[in-house]
Amino acid sequence: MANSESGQPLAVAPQAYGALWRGLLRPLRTVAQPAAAVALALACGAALLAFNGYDARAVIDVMVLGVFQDTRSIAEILLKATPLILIGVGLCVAFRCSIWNIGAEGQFYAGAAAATAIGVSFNGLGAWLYVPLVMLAGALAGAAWAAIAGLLKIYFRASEIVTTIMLNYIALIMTSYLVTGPLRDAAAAYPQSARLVQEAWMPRILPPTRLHIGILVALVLAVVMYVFLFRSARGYALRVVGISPDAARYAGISVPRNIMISICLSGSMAGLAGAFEIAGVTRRLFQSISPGYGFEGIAVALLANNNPIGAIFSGLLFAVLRSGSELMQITAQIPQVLVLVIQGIVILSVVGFAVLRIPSLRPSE
Amino acid sequence: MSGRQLLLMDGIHKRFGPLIVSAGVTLDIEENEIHALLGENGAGKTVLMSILCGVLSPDEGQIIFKGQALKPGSPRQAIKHRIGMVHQHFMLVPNLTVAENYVLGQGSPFSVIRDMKTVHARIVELSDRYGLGVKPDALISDLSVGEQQRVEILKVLYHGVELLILDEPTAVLTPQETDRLLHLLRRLVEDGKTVIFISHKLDEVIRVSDRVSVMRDAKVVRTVKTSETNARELARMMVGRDVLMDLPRAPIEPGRVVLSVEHLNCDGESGLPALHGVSFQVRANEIVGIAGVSGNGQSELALALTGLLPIASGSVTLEGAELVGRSSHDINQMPIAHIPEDRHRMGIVLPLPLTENVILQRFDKPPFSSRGMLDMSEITRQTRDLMRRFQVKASGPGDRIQNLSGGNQQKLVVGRELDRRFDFLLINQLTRGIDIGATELVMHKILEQRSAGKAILLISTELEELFTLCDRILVMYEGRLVGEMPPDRGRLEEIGLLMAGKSPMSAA
Amino acid sequence: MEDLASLSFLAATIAASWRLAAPLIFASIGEVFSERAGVLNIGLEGTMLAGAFAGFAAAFTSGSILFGVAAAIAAGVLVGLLFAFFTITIKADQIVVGAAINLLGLGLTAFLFRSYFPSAGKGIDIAKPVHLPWLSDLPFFGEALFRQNAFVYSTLPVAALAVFVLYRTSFGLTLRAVGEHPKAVDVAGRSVALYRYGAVLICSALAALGGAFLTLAHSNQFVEGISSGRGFIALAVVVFARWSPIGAFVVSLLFGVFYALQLQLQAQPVHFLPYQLFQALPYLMTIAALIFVRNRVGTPSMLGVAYKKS
Amino acid sequence: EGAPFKMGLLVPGSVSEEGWNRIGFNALKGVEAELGAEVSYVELQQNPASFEKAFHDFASQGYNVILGHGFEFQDAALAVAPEYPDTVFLISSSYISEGNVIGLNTDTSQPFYLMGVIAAKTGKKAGLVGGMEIPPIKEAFEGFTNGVRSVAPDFPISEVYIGNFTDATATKEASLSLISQGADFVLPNASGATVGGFQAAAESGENVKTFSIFSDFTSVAPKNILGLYIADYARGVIRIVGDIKNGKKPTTNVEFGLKDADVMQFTYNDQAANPVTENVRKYVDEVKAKIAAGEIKTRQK
Ligand SMILES: Nc1ncnc2c1ncn2[C@@H]1O[C@H](COP(=O)(O)OP(=O)(O)OP(=O)(O)O)[C@@H](O)[C@H]1O
Ligand SMILES: Nc1ncnc2c1ncn2[C@@H]1O[C@H](COP(=O)(O)OP(=O)(O)OP(=O)(O)O)[C@@H](O)[C@H]1O
Ligand SMILES: [Mg+2]
Ligand SMILES: [Mg+2]
Repeated sequence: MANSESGQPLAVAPQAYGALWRGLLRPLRTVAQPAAAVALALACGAALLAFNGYDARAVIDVMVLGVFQDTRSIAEILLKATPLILIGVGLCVAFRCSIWNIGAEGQFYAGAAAATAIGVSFNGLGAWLYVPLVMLAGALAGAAWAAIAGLLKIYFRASEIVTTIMLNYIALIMTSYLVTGPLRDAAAAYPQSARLVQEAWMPRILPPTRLHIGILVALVLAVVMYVFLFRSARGYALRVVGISPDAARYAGISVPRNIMISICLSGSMAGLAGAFEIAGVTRRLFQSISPGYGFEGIAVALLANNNPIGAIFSGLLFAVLRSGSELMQITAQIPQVLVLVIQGIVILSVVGFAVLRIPSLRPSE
Repeated sequence: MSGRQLLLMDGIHKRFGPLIVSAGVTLDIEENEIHALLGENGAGKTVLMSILCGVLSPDEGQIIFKGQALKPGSPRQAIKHRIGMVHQHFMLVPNLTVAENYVLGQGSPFSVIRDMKTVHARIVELSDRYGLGVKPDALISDLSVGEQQRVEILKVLYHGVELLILDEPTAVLTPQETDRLLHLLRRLVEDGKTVIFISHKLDEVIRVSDRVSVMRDAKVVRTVKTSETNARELARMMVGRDVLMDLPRAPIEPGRVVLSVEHLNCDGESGLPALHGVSFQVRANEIVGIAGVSGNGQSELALALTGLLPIASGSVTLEGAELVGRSSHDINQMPIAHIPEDRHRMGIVLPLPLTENVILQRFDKPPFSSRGMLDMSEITRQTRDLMRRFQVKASGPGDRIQNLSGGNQQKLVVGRELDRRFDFLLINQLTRGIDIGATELVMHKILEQRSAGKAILLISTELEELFTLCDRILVMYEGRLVGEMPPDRGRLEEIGLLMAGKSPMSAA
Repeated sequence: MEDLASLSFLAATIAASWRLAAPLIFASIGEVFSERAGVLNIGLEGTMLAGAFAGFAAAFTSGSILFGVAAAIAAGVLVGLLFAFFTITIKADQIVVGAAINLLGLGLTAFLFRSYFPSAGKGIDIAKPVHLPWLSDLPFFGEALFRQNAFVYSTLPVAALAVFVLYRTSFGLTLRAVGEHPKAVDVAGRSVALYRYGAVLICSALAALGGAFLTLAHSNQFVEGISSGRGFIALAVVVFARWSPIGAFVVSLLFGVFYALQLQLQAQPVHFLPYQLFQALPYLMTIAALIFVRNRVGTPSMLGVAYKKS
Repeated sequence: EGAPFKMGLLVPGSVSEEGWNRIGFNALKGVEAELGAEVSYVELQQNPASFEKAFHDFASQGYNVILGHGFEFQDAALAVAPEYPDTVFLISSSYISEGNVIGLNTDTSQPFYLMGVIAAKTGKKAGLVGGMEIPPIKEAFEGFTNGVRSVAPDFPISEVYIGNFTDATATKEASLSLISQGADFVLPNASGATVGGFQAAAESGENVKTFSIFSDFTSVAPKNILGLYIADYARGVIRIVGDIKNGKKPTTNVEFGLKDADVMQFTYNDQAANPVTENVRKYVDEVKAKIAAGEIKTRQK
């Protein structure tokens, strides 16, 4: 997953044995490294538990056996992974263009709010039309919310790091306004929107679990974004802008245009994730619809070395950790916050291992 | 030259991954000499000098300075022994003043900076003594390249050196500046110092040095007394074959007007006016040179012609089509090619492989891409081909371009640009930093383009290059064209005066 | 709405602004050091939490605020060492490691808080307002400026010291050079890595102090996630302040003003606007301010880039 | 019938904070201690997407009672409940009664009504600091306002929301800002961040009055806290869960109020600088009796 070479299509002519060797070794390495990193992180987590008087074996029990115990558990992991993968993949695109979009959380909220607004508004539309419409609404709203930061950067040179952080807060506050105001379900005591019209619900793909088509869309988009970034002309232009805006200008590649493309793409993915969360899982908008998916998505992308295919795996990994932590709390009363610690250690050990083993991963000057 | 040994670098080995850049180099330097170091691009000169001043540590070998072994890989140690280096890429911090750059790394890290007055005074004194004209409170980022060069040299003097290393110090200087520098070096030797001088310009080497060491393939192949050799022989030692020092330029009558520039005015990146009413034409089958000290508007001219700098007024037509008002994207679609001045900033994308640098402007056009997708095997094939034709030394088309020596990077850029479809070729510094073998190659390629009917504008600070290639030379000073000359070496003096802003008439 | 214009309203707002700004001032001045040396430390949030928790835990068990401050600084230094080891020694991506630090900070403090302070209902005695003779009794300024606790006052000397260190010492000069042209520093015989370690440790220690302010000098308890995004705001402050310590002080204050103002405005008895509008005010104002001060310069050019010696 | 009786708890935040989540946790611990049940809990950080799964996790492991501590769990419980007809799903602060999903409600507006009465009788201006604008908070504030109005219709009341439940610093600053605008009775209600409000009162002198809610905060502001409203939700939950254990599943939703003296304790703090006078106490007792008897409505329903 953390393999920079896959990020750069080096079509070196195949020397038969070398290629074969690489073909075998590289996947092995890409799997072995994160696996070792995760094992190390879990061991650290277990040590932390043991040191503080908890039953450390629970970590192993839950993480290794518990989370995959039945179809439902697996479906729930995929369900959790959906927003993480979508946001992570989108952020890969932004980060490759050196756009430090910290605002996926806000874009997720924007997408969720728009999907809700559309999803409660029509009747008798038919799922075949309504479902894509809701997805589109989420993606567009996410892109639009991100575009604000893009435009501020282009026209006022305002750092997107700052503006996206601010826009996160504003999106959260706006959602709070929407569910206590315009979108509020009058019948409910809780500040929440009305339930989405049933035709707008994301079709489930593994009944009776809640798993819906979102995961498939996320996987497809990850592949599409990989091809876009590393195999398409436009993706190449975007990466050049990310590495050297001066060289881009020299080559006639429009820097503002690519800034907008990358930030809007990442925003639309986060917005889409928000739409899926609403139309696929909660069916309503709440004030706190995201438990920090947008921030976790940053880690997902970075852990994947900004490679969309890698983001699939890091997204899944984070989902497993989250699921496991809930289960750990239920079965062994281990504070769920431990998952954050484990996630942190996973990231550190992944970058640690990566730097130890692949010299080319070392950031260059 | 005293004949006593000052420095011995013995059996230095250094490799970067699989690449051997020093293969048991032995170099001995005598006290009080100017020792020139010659070699092709990538021969390992800079690496060797970096090892000497502790910036890189060798894998093997030892450095003996005044009979004492130096601890390898320690810049402090080198500084303590008064070994100072003026690097090919300047080691000046742009957001600090000259004086602040000089005190950088001096004294205890926890000391309070008090005595800036004394520092200023010493800088002024030294600057006056060697006639360098360095102002202590100037911000580095406000200085021209030539000025920065002098600031660098003075920095080393300020710190007090016994052994001064200069890595291609003349690459960006005017003839007058170069003369001054060479004089300065002689004065330093008279003052008891020793100099190692790296250059690709054989005439300078012949003029100033006492001895010459030639590097080839990561080794010092020979050391000779300068008085016992000549340029032709040195070139042969470097390249391993005879080098044509003077390229034959077929007499061709210039054809139609390809590029026409009229009353061009534009502002520089700082917002101050940089070009004032510049007018000239370039015809087919013609190479027009623009001479001038760097910082007199040449960079702005090149950027303006390619749409990278907004034009305030005036007109630029290419084959009759107006360029003013078009974006750089549009201008890229026109029959124009551009070899930029600062390849690290513009010409190449350092972390990307050669393949992805070759397609920089044409990535979205056939044969590099079809229906929006890059054709990687075609790109690789073309890159290999280009590497072969322009003798680019790299481990393969997938090598990151940052791993190439400057000369090889330049050859790739030249090759890439010449492969584009163009009628007008804009060159800003063709041979900066490239060795004589490569210089011969690229000059040859440029002359081929001239014969093929292309119109070429060559901006250069290198008069030798202009004399060799151009049909006529325009001189630029403070954003104006101040004169036109035929490429006649006999009128070097005149051109030099024009470049310095003096009218040859009044000077005469 | 007449009391909006009254002097006591103004005085209270100024006093609140300074208090609200204090944690931001510590953290953002710390970040100025780190970023000036070319290290982008987005782990401020996690570091602040570490400081908030360590300060609370130490003060709770020892009963001494000074001990709490020392513990917070120690925690900050530890977090800083971790961050520095990964970003400077191992040369891992700074943003990745910063993200990990944030996760670790939030997770570890919450985990330890639960494990060892299951019901800390009591809390600690926080730093008391310092009564300055004469000054505190001034009619308007007394209330606005001079009835703060030592933590709040200390933001002034901290900012002054930061300016002094950064612009008047050899250390500061080298630090600024490290963020612009590390190789030049290397060639000058100074260790780039060492200076970056120094900068990161200063950054983390100050951020931890900012966090400790929350538990030791403002509310008397640790609450999970008590920094509530202040670490991210501090990052924004640094950019807005153009990497200057004085700027960081002023911009933090500005942010404090916006925040204090929104609380005051919300509390006005007659308004027909949704309260969320007031909550959004600080963030909207920050964006507006960015638009007005367009065309910024001063980003350390090697920000976020690891330095490789060879 | 050898299987142990098991109860699970879902909370929307951290049980380590004094406040709403702790109340649920205490109930769980009470059930464990008094009914000998096997108990477990999970914290869900206000994230609706994870609610259903948590219910499933408990129910599929054979838990008899699952308490979703907060109305936000209602939807998820309704979705899961039909699959587990033998499990009872209790939902805090909900009025639901659908099959095996039963709402439990503590009418917080009742004690807050009393606080409103006290505020109006003893002060000049009241300030309320809420976490987020959610029903339990709004209901409480509505009760407070109605209490104030029953005594002094023109008594000024300001409300501020800090927008989260973690930023104790914001609660404190909001309270200080209310005090600076003349409020002499401030009442924070922001779960984990509540404590900041008491801190603000303590720092603002003895004339600022407040009331300790849900837990005992008197040590933070001993001079300012006029009294305590302690919610012993645990007692109520233990009662209901005990019934369930004995096979008596409630058939309608349950509402606790001032009538349940074991659940809602309303007492005074005599250490306060300006303790509530006997006269006022007597008046409050009368109101309390009327509320318990259902004669006074503390809020609209
Ligand atoms: N700035 C522009 N001005 C005029 N035409 C343009 C401009 N940008 C693109 N086009 C035209 O639109 C077509 C769309 O292609 P494409 O999207 O690759 O544009 P591009 O500018 O090359 O994109 P990028 O900026 O990503 O390189 C181009 O082939 C070109 O003909
Ligand atoms: N940091 C590095 N990593 C990898 N390879 C390097 C590095 N620095 C230099 N090289 C390689 O070492 C070789 C020698 O480089 P060096 O810069 O010493 O050449 P040079 O003789 O100075 O050439 P030029 O005349 O172009 O300056 C080149 O092939 C270069 O690509
Ligand atoms: Mg293009
Ligand atoms: Mg060199």
